[in-house]
Order: sequence, then C-alpha cells, then structure tokens
Amino acid sequence: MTLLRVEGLVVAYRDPAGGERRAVDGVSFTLARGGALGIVGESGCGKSTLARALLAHGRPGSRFTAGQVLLDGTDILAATPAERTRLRGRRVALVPQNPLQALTPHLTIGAQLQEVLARHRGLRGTALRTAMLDLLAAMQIADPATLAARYPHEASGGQRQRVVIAAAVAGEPDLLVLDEPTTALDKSTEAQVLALVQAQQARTGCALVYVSHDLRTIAATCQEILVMHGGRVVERGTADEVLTSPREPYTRNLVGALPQLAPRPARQAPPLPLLEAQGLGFAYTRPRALPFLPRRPGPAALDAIGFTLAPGRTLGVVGESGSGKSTLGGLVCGLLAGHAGALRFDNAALGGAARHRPLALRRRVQMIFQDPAASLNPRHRVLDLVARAFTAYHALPAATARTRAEALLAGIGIGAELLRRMPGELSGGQQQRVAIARAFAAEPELVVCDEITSALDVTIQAQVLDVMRNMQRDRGVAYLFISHDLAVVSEMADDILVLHHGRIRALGPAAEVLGAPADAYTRALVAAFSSRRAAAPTPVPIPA
Amino acid sequence: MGATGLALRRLAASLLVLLLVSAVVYWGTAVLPGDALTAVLPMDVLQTISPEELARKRAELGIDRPHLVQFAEFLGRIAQLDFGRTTVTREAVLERIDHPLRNSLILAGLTAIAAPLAAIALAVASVLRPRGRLDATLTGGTLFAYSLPEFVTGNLLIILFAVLLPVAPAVIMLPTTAPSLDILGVIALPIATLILGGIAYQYRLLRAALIEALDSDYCERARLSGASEWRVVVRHALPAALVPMLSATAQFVSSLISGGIVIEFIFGFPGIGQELVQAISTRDIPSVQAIALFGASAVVLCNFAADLMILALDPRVRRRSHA
Amino acid sequence: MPNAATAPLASATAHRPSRLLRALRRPTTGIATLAVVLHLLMAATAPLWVPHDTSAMLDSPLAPPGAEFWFGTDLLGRDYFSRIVSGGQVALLVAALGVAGALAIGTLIGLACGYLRGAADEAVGRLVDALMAIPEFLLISILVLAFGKSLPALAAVVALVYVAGVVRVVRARTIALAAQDFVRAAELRGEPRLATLLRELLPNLLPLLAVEAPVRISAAVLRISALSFLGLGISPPTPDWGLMVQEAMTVILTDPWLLLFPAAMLSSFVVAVNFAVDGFAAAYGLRGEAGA
Amino acid sequence: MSILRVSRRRAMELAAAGFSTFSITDAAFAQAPMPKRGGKVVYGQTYPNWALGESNRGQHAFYWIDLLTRSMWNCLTWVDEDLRVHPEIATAWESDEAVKTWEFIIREGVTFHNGRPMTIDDVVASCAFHAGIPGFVARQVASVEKAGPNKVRFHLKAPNAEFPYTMADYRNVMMPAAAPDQIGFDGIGTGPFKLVDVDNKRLARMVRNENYWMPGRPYLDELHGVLATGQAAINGFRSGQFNAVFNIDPGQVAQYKAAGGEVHVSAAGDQFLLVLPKNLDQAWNDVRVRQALALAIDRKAINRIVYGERDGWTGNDTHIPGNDPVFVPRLVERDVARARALLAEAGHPNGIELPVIYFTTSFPEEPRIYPIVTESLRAAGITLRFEERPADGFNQYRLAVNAPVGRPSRSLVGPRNPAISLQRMTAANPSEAGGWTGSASAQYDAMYVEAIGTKDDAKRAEIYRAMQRLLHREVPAIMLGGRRNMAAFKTDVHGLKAHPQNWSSRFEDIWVG
Repeated sequence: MTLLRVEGLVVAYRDPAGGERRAVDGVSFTLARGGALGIVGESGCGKSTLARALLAHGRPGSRFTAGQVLLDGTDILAATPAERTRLRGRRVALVPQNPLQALTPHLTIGAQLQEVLARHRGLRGTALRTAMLDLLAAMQIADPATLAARYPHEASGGQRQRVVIAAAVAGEPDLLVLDEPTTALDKSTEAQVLALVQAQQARTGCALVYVSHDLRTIAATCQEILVMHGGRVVERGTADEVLTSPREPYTRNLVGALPQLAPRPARQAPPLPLLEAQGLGFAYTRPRALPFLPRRPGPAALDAIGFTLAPGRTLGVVGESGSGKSTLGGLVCGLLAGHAGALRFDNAALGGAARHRPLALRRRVQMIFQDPAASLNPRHRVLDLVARAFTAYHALPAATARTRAEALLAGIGIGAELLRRMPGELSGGQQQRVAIARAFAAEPELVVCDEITSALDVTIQAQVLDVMRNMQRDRGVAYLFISHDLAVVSEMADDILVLHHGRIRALGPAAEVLGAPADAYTRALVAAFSSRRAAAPTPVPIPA
Repeated sequence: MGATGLALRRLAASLLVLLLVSAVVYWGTAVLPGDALTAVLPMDVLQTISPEELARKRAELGIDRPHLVQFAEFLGRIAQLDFGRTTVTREAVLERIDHPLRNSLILAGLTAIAAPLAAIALAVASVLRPRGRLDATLTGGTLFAYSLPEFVTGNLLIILFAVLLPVAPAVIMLPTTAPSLDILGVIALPIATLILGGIAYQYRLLRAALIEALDSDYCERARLSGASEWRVVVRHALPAALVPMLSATAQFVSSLISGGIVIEFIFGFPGIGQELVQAISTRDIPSVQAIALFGASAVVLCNFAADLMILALDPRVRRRSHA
Repeated sequence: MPNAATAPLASATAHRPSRLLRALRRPTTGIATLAVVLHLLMAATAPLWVPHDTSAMLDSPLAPPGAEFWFGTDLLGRDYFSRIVSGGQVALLVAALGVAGALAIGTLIGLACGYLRGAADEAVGRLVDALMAIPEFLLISILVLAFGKSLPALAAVVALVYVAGVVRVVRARTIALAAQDFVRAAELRGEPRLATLLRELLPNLLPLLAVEAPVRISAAVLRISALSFLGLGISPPTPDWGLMVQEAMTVILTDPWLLLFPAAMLSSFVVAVNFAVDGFAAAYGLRGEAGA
Repeated sequence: MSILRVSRRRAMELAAAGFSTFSITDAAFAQAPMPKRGGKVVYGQTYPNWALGESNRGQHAFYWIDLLTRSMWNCLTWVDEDLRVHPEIATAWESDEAVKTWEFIIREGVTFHNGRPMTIDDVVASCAFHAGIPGFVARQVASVEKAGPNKVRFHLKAPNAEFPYTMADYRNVMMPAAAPDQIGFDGIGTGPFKLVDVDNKRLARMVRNENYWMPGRPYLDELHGVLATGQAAINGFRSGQFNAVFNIDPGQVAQYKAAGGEVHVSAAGDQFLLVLPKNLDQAWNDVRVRQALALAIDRKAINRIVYGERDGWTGNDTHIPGNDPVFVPRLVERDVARARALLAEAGHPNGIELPVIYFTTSFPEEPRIYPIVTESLRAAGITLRFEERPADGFNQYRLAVNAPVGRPSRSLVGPRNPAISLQRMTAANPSEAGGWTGSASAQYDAMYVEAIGTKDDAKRAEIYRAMQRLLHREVPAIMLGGRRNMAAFKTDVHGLKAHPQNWSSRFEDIWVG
C-alpha cells in the first residue's frame, strides 16, 4: 500500500537576476509503507530541496509551483500552515545533514529532545524526562543522563548524529527522510548509525527516504534508487541495476568516478629516500588562562612515527578525524614547528616554521589545502595568484611570471577566459586546479596534499585525482597524500600508512595493506570501504 | 576557559585600563589653559591680585609642583580609594559627586534594561513577518528616531508630555540629593529620549542576527520538528542572536554614565555629567579624575556584565574544555 | 574515460556590474542612494547657486516662507533657504575628514593587532578600551580647548571619537581572516609579515570599510550637531544644520517650520545613508557592524 | 540736571543726599489694588550666578543660585529701577565735608531668620568682611568701625561722593557676625524670605520671614528659585511649573505671552563689553581703527533684530547705562563712509582683519548679537569674527595669555552708578579698558579722581559727561548697549518687575491672586 506519492513536483527559486530557477523540475515517484528509497545526486541536483518538499517545507525564496506530495492520499503542499506544523515530526520527520549545526547550541540535548516529545506525545514532568532518557537509550547512547545534560558542542560526532535521529523519531513518524545522514561521520560510526535507522524501521515499520551524494552508502541500505541531476530523475532502478549496469550516460559517469578500493600497480622504488621520519612526535600547547602563565603541553598528537618517501612516489596517509594526519602534514611543510624525533628531507634535517626555512627548501616542499575557496585569496585574480608563486620562488619579473602562469594554468584545464576572474566566481573543481597550479609553479619535489578532494563531488574528485596523477607522471614529484577516504588514497598511493590516535597501525605497500592487513583496525577499515561489486557490504562495526 | 578564566583576565585588563584612563585624564586636564586657582578667583579679584600672591597661593595648594610628582601622589591616594579633596575649597570629592553619580547610575541602569527590551520587542515583531510592511516601518522608524539629535527629541517629548499633556514634569525641579524614589518619578522622559536615540543601532544588530539565526540549520530542524514560528524565534533563534547586540548595548549604556550631558541640560537632570562640566571648568583635577575613574570603572563593569551575559547565552564559550 | 584533466571548463557566475543594477532596482535602496547623491551634490555646489548670501541680514526676523524667501528668514532675518542648502557643507566635510582619519589609523592598528596578536595586541587593546572608557565630553573639551575649533581640529575630534570603534571592528574581522588557509599559503611562501598584512589581508577588509565609512560619516554628522549644542562644535555664524536645529527649538511652538527644514535635512541624510548602505551591503553580501 | 531728580512715576518724598534722614515707609511701595497675602511664586532663572563653581555649600550669599540675593538678605542701601540709592538696613547716612568718612544709621528692630535680633556688631562684622576681600568695597574702604549703638562709620581710602551706592551691591549683604572664613555660610539673613532647602547649582526653596522688618511684607507664603537654562525656562512656564521667569530670551517674548504670560521690560540692563587688548601688537592700537569700529557697528539693528524694539537705547562705549541721567549718547549713531575713511587714514585702504573675539553664552540671546556685529562691520570692510568657547572655565581660557588683560574677549558690565561704572575704565582696571594707556588715559584717571571727590552733584555730573565725551573720542573698548532685563509672569502674579540691575530685584511687593 503506497504511503507516499509524489506527482510532477516542481520547486522554483527566485533567481537574483529576476528569473526563475527550477531546483526540482517534475519529479514523480511512489514509496510503499515500510519501504526504503535512495535518492542520489551531486551537489546542486535538487535532492535536498526534494527531501524538504516531503515535509512541505521550502527554503526562503522558493515556491512549490506545480505537482503534489500525497501522504496517505492527502496533498500536504495544500495543507494550511497549522496542519503542516502538526504533521511535521508526527507523520513525516527529517534527519538533517550535519548534526552539530542542526542542534540549537544554547539548549541542552535533553531539553531539545523533550521539546519534540512534549509536542508530539503530550508528556510532561518526570514522564517526559524518562521518555527522553529511554529514547536516548534506544539510540544505543551509553549514559543517557550525562549526555542529556550536555550541550551539542560537548558531544562527539556519532553521539550528535544519534541525538538528531532520536529527535526525528520521537514523534514515531510514518516517513523518515534522512538528508546526507553519514557525510559528516567517520566510517567507524557510519555503520552503527545506519544500523540504528534500520532497527527503527524494523520496530515501527516506517518508510525511509535516504538522500545522499555517496552512491556506495545508498546502495548498501536501499532497495530502490533514484539518480537525480539538474532537478530531474535521470535513472531509476534497484541498487544492483544502478551500480552494475547503469543505463544513462550521467549515471555511468557517476559510477565510474567512484574511487575503487584497488592498489595502484606496484612501481620500482628509487633507492635514495626523499623524506624520512624516525620516532617523530608532536604535542600542541594548552591555551593559557592569563597571558603571563607558562605554556603547558597538551596530549601527544603524534607518537613514534617512522616512514620513508622516495622521489616521484606517493605515500598515502589514512586516518579518521583526530588521528593526527593533518599534524603530520603541517610538520612536513612548516605550518607547525617543535617536533620530537627526526624528520629529514633530501638527507638534511627538516624542521622549524616555513618562515625560518631557506627559500630553496620552501620552494621544494609545497602544500595544497582541503577547502579550495579558503586557500585562494578571494580578492586576487586567478592569474595573479599563480604568477605570485613564480615571482616568490623564482624571482621572475612580473611579465614572465604571468606568461609562465598562463601556460601552467592552461595545461591544467583553466582556460584564458577564467584568468581575470576572482576565485569566488569559479566552481570548486576549478578553484582546486588553480591551487594545484600555484603549488606546481614552485616546481616542488614534494607536495603535501591534505584532504584535497573531500570538499568536492565524486565526478569532480575523479578529475582532480587525474590531474594529480598526470602532474606526478610528467614532473616526477613525490606526494604525501592525506585523506580519511581509504578508496581515494588507494587510487593514488604506492605505499599506505594507517594512523589512529597519533600512532601507526599499518605501514607498507598498498597491495599489502589493502590485501590482508595484520592489524584489526586496518582490517575493519578496509572492509568498510570494500567495493559494492564484490558483495553488498554489511555495515561492520569498527572497534573503537 | 569558561567564566573564571574570563573574570581573571578581565580583572587584570580593567586595572590596566583604569591606570591608562587616569593618566590620560591627568595630562589632558593639566594641558588646559589656566589652573584650579585662576579658575576659582572671581574676575575682579583676578585683576587686583599680585603675581607673587598668586604664586604663594598656588604653592599653598600644592599645584605648583611638577606634574609628575602630583600624578604620582594622586595614584598613591587612589590606591587606597581616597579620592581626596577639591583643590581650592578642600571639600571631600566623594561627598560632592556621590549623589549625581547615583542619579546617573539610576538613569543608565534603567536605560540598560529598557533599551535592550525595546530592541528585542521590535526585532522579534519585525522578524515574525519578514519582508512585511511592519519590518520596513520599524527599521525606518528607529532610523528616523536615531537621526534626530537628542535635544530635538528631548524637547519634542517635553512639549508633548509635559506642556500639552500634564503627564511628566517639563523641568526636573529636584535637588541633586533628592531621594531615589523622587528621581525615579521624573526619569521617564529622559529614558524615552535616550532609548529613541540609541535603539536603532541595537535593533539593527539584533534584527540582522535574528534573520541569520532563523536561516540556520538548527532553526530549520526545530521548525521541521513541528515547532511554531513564534517558538522557533524566541527559544531557538533569540538567545544566540542577542550576543552581537549585547556588546552594542554595553557600549551604549557606558556612554550614558558620564556622557549623558545633553540629556542633563535638556531635562535639568541632576546627573554626573553636569558635575563633570563643573569640574573641568574649575580645573579641579581631583574631581575630574574621580568622575572619569568612576565612569571608566562603570564602563569596564558594563562590558564585563555583557561578557558574562554572552557566556550565559552561548555555552560554547563557557564549557569549551569538555569537547 | 575522457582525460578530464585537460578538458577546458568554462563556467562563471554573474559578472560584477549587474549586482550594482540589482541593488539600485530595489526601491528603498534606489531612492536612498538618490537622496545621498543629492545631498552630496547640494553640499558641494551650494555656494554657486545659492540665491542670497548666507550671513546677510536681509529682512525682518522670522518672516514665514513666502515668495521671496522660500523657506522664510531665521531669528536674525537671514534667508533660511540659502542657509539650509549650505547647512551640510561644514558638518559633512568635518565628518568625512574625521571618519577617513579614524578609518585609516583604526585599520592599520586593527590589522596589526588582529594578525600579530601577542603582547602588542593586548596593550593596544587596553589602550583602546581606555580611550572608549574616558567620558567623551572630557576628551573633546581637552582637544577643543587645546587646539581650537578650526576645521582640522574638529576633524581630529571626530577621528578620535571613532578610531577606537574602527580598531575593534577591523581587529575582529582580521582575526577571522588570518585563520583562513590563503594566509597559511602566504606564510608558507615566506612572505614578509608586512606584505601579508597589506596584500593578503587589507584587500579583504575593503568591503567592510566601504560599509563602515558612510554609516559612520552619517553618525559623525549627528555627533557634531550634539557637540555644537554643548558649545564644542561648529561656531555660528557658519550655516550648520545642528546649530539651526538648536536655534529653532527656541521658537518651536510659534514658528515650527524653522525646526522642520534643518531637522528634515539632517534626518533625511542619515536615514538615506543607512538605507543605501544596507541595500548595497545586501546586494554584495557584505556585513558591516557599523553603527552609532 | 542732578542725579537725584524726582522720579515721575514714583510719589516719593526725597531730600538731597547727605545730611537728611528718611526712612522707607509704606509710601515707597504704594501699589494698585489691595495685594492679597499668601500664595507661592516659583520663578525660573536663565542667568545663574557665574561664581557657582567656587562652593556648593550653597547658603552663602556670594554663591547664591542667582544674583537675586534680596530674596533672603538685605544690604545697607538699595538702588531702584531709575538707578537711585535708597535706604534699606541703613535708615540714613551722612559724610564729612571731604566725603572721605561716612556714617550710616542702622534701622531698629531688624531680626535675623534665626530669630536673633541684628546688632551693630553684626553690621560692622559684615561690612568689615566685605572690605576685607578683594573687590569694589575693598578698593574704596580703608576701615570700618562701630560709631555708636546703631551707627557704623567707614573710612575711605579716597573721597567718594557716591559711596552709598557701593554698599547696595548684591554681595554686600548683612550677615550674623562670625569669623571671616565662616561668615555667611549659615544662610541666615535679614531678608523677606527664610531658606528651607537649597542645591545651589539647581534650586532654592524659601518661606516667608514672619518677623521681617518691613511691616506687612512679604505677601507670599513661599518663594522657589529654579535655574532653567536653554528651553527649560519656556517649557517650565508653559507647563505651569514656573509662574514667573527672570531674564527671558527677548526672542521668546511672543511665546511667553502666547503661554498666558505678561512681560515686564526694564529700562536698561547689562552691556556686552568688547575688550580690545591694546598691550598686544594689534591694529586697534591705532585710535582711528577703534573709532572706525565704533562707527561701523549697527547697534540699532541689534535692538531691532534681537530685542524687537525700534528705538531702544544703544551703548555709548562707556559703562554708563542708557537710563542713567548722566548718559551722553554718541554724536553719530553709525557712519560707514566715515569708518572707511578712518581706516584708509590709518593705512588700511581696502579693509582690515581683526583678531577673533571669544565669548561664552551668558544671556540667552547673546549668540544672536555677534553675527549682527560681524555682518554690519563687513559693510565697512572690517572682518571681525566671534567664536564661542564652552561654559567651561571661560575666565581662565581668557586670562591664560596676556594677563591681566587677557585675550580679545567679551565681558559683561552691570548698570551701576557712574562712580563705579566709570572707575572700570581707569588704569586701575586694565582688564576692561584693554590695557588703555597714554595721555588720554592719564587725563581720564585725573578727571575720575576729581569727580568722585566733588560733593556737589551737578558739578560731578558735569565731569562725568566730559569723561564720557573723552571715551567717545578714545574708544578704549566697545560697549554694545541696548540690553534690557525682561521678566515674564502669569497674569495672577502682581508686583513683579524686571530691574535693570538684575541683582536688585525685590520680592517684598510680589503677590498672587
């Protein structure tokens, strides 16, 4: 029996230039009671707008210009505001994207849950409190009372996600819409959260709508998948059909761009290492209460790190947030200083802040940052950004620097018409290409890449990884490639280093680490990232 | 670092600020032409008094010693909270400025409560009907009130509420030492004038912050979990939105404590502002110092109170260590 | 798989000029900008086309608006229209010079403190707090009595009043900017600190200053009229809206139009500037904390 | 015409100065219909006592909230609206032939507010106190002594035929005897009203002195004085808080009448004196420039525009007020052509720029006077700007340079008897004569000494007129006369008059009903 029927839905935004942009352009589908539907698409394809339309909610400036959303037969778009308020949270609920922003910062977690429970279950006083604590317990929260008294910023990522789900299911809705439920999570917590949601469906029989850009996770949890692009559904099918035999060219390109968990073909390693570390350690200093008190060191961010990286090769560094991978990158390129143990570059000690390093050394080690928009000065033109690197490192006169920069940018896919633009007017992919060009303008021997594709869509990510591989092939430059995504790392790395809480859990050639890793943590990580083709990856809890 | 860390840092900083204030105030007043003695002698005396006699009187009062010595001596006194005596008439400074200070604190205190409340009421009203006519009229109205100089709004209010409708006194005919209750009785129009002038800035900041907060993910989550718009605005958006406004309110109130001179002239309010004008005109450095230091410490307290309120409103600052 | 690396990608969002037109199309912003332009034009060109000399005493005092004197005459029988039209000149000039000074000095200090932090930042921060904590009347009295009421002196007074606020705003925005990666990139290039301040950070502050300047100038015009009320601002017989409003109060109930014209000019300028700035700030996505 | 001529408006028996004795009787204050006893007057005062800063212990007459000290105190003598001296605490006075020793007979049955009868010792102590501190009295009086159970004798430093006027000044009040540094601070006087409550920078509340020496006076039960600067005066009057206002802004006469008030205009008032320091190297050191300045200022315009009266009196560049019988008007009212010629003669053919003159607003209409002076001087090619300095310590700002003359600035001149007025232009008072020296100044000083030594009024008046003509030629300073004190009061307030000498206003005759 169909719970939800969406008929030719159109949601349009008033375009700042006065026109009308259709975020959702004629979408129709049905969802049976207790079913699970996946909606996949890249950023800007309208999936978030569609998700909110299921709760009859449009962001300011948007209007439902056509179509219906029938919940149990009644069109909720035509409902009066009072009716809409009543059905939200009771009949259909939304699990928002990133939990930290989605929880009110100045209200305790308990208070926010009780607010929803009070409204939809009419509970008050101690009954309300116990219901709230039971709800948290149902979400596998170890100590509900302590968490209830805490503020959102004092809970971990996994806990916050569970709280947000608890808030959504508090009203026992018939339809649960999940907007990018696992994007902000590490692989270890992602599996647990998905398991929770399925347990909720099993208990209440509610229908699920997953909206995500991550095709792999959607395929793992939904029977049926819709692929959206430009506000329209371009492909519809079961998880297997979409993954193994996509019909539409866009879907094919999307599936093809998925990074495969397969080691790069082994290459002969040149004997002399470019970058070495032995017993490398580092600790941040704790913030001081008064400006004159002595600075006390905090907990160790890196402990006993040892590795070698030969010229022209890529060392992949994998780790979840807080594992210390960015600290390692910072030490190598000079953003951080004051490490313990040995760090050598081209057989000479490497240390101290970049400011104090000689120009030659600064030129030979470059860094590319995660958020392309933040790494490019918004008030400088694209050409000047790259030309600046030429003048800084090679002391070239302005004119020659500009021509060299123009050539380098063209070679990397940034056409002449973009040169005079500000970074703000470029797409994410283009911005990262400019950042890459700026790094290579110095003709470095080692480039530290810190999560350079995590902010990008899958298709764009694939293009950027191609660019990086070509640059390594053409210029023989070494990469210290840092990411939380094992699949992305496996596409780039000759050798892989797995970091966890500042310690090495696995280090060796890619084939060896991905094949049969000795370390349990690495084994679970690899399993979580294994490709869809092999077998439907069951959500495997990763030991803390 | 939380509240205690902030309190410690703020205490250290405010002592430094007070020291800087008294230094700037001392050298500023010392630069002015004439000194406490010439300021006080009546005109016909000034013509007939001989330079030697003048010099002798100055020595008597000790105002002929080098400024550095006088400043050091002054700091010594302040350290034991002894605000000293007026230069020529040897009256205790504290006795002279205590009542005017109390009156100004009453005025500033009540305004400190009324202004933010008014701003909150207006901002919440305008945000509940975004893009509506009310929003435009409120924004325009507060801006218009702000654009009229205080002595215009003050006098218009007097004409409206004292001359045409006998609601409030046109002239505050209370002695400076009148009991607080009497002062409260006549304080309505001065506060209204101050709020009319000061509300625009706080309203604009609060309104902008409210609009930004209502666009946030957590307000959307609250809305999509079935909360009414009123509840979303008041319970979820308002507390965080108050933060930028609070520092503006603190700045607005602190400018009143020793700055409300225009208001005191218009309404004849027995505040500290007129006392400051008097102290400057008689070059009475101890009084000027005392008023400036009381004013400055009130400002520091105001900012500290605002910071504490910000801490109360935004737990992220208060309990950062757990994360 | 097509070699994505070299495929030229050309997609760019809207160009800059259309944002200007879009801002002006909004009614409030359009009218407000027009009003501001008119005010500036009037202040700049008034001496050329003013019908009568602003200080000549032509007729009996308080003549009502009529054919010969469109706005009537003031308490001294001077043509009120000529004085109203040239009433903005001095105040606007002093406000503009003062605020420009405050922005220049305030930005430099704010930039240095926001980026370099450390003991200097702490010390300057306290000095700014002290400056803001001293009763304003005292500071201004000292300045006026020491340096008089000439144009530069009054501009210095305005600069002093606003510099502390500018330092705070610029310092806060600089701290936020300095956390961005493009500043890390500059440091990695080994750019000298001064270069980082001027080339990387300053350009990003210009939009903030563009929003701050006009609003603070309009606030300064009001502040000057308050100073004139206390005898610390502009001296008669210079035509100035603040002085005219003050004079008009003495005959408010018998000749209300005497207050109407200068008050209308003063508030129309302030309201227009604020609405215009809000309109442009919205169109360009800027956010200033400017205010009274 | 003698300075003691009979005043037309007041039926009052009079005797020549000197030996006769007479006492103020009801006749002196015969009024229209029967005044009613009781009621309250709350008056706004726009012109506070500039000495307020020195002490805020309040009750002392020197620092009284405004200059109207006759509300609570009495002096030996009193000067009426026509600037003629009358007995007050002293019933009669006589001087020796050389007018150097004066004896005053003290009224019987006068008691202080605290009930204690006033004795000759109180009078002597008060007069000794006034003679002890620098000022007008000290400049004239060598010593004071008791000359009998009810007579006090003054020994002057130099002959002064008009000495009784000196003792009428607002500061020279009779107070209970006490040590010089304590006398007067108890706020006890002999005047018509007793002090109840005072905040001497804001207001004072007084009640009737039941045993006041003048029979049947005062009529009012209560008298409140409130300082009301800026709009507070008219607003207070309109809202009914004040039923009288002293020193109203002449520009607001229409508004006080519109608010149901009547306005009484005094015959004269203070004058604005432009001090032209000649000891600095300035263009006005040349007398022709000063004469040009005097000729070019349109004083009629000041009367017409600021005081709203076509033919009010204009200053004659001396301290003598317009309603003083001795007043000698200037020969030519205004002659721009002559002024230009004088300037050319003095070497400034195409006009001259004179230094800025500083002022601080005392009377409400003052800021409107100087633009008229500037504008009228422009016609004669003279550029003279006025710049306001805040109420803050204007005196020390003025005297910070070039003491004792100070910067070019304006000073206030109260209407007093010729002996005091003309003394202010002598070399003994450099700050108002602008450091005027030279033969003319010496001649002027000599004439002054001769005048005040002449007992015969007619002859003395002749010398005063000659001195004024000399000042017209020399113009040591510019006097913008024309000012008149104006008091507004509700229709049910009777007997309240504005007095040319602000401080000589009396309250005994005021009644409400």
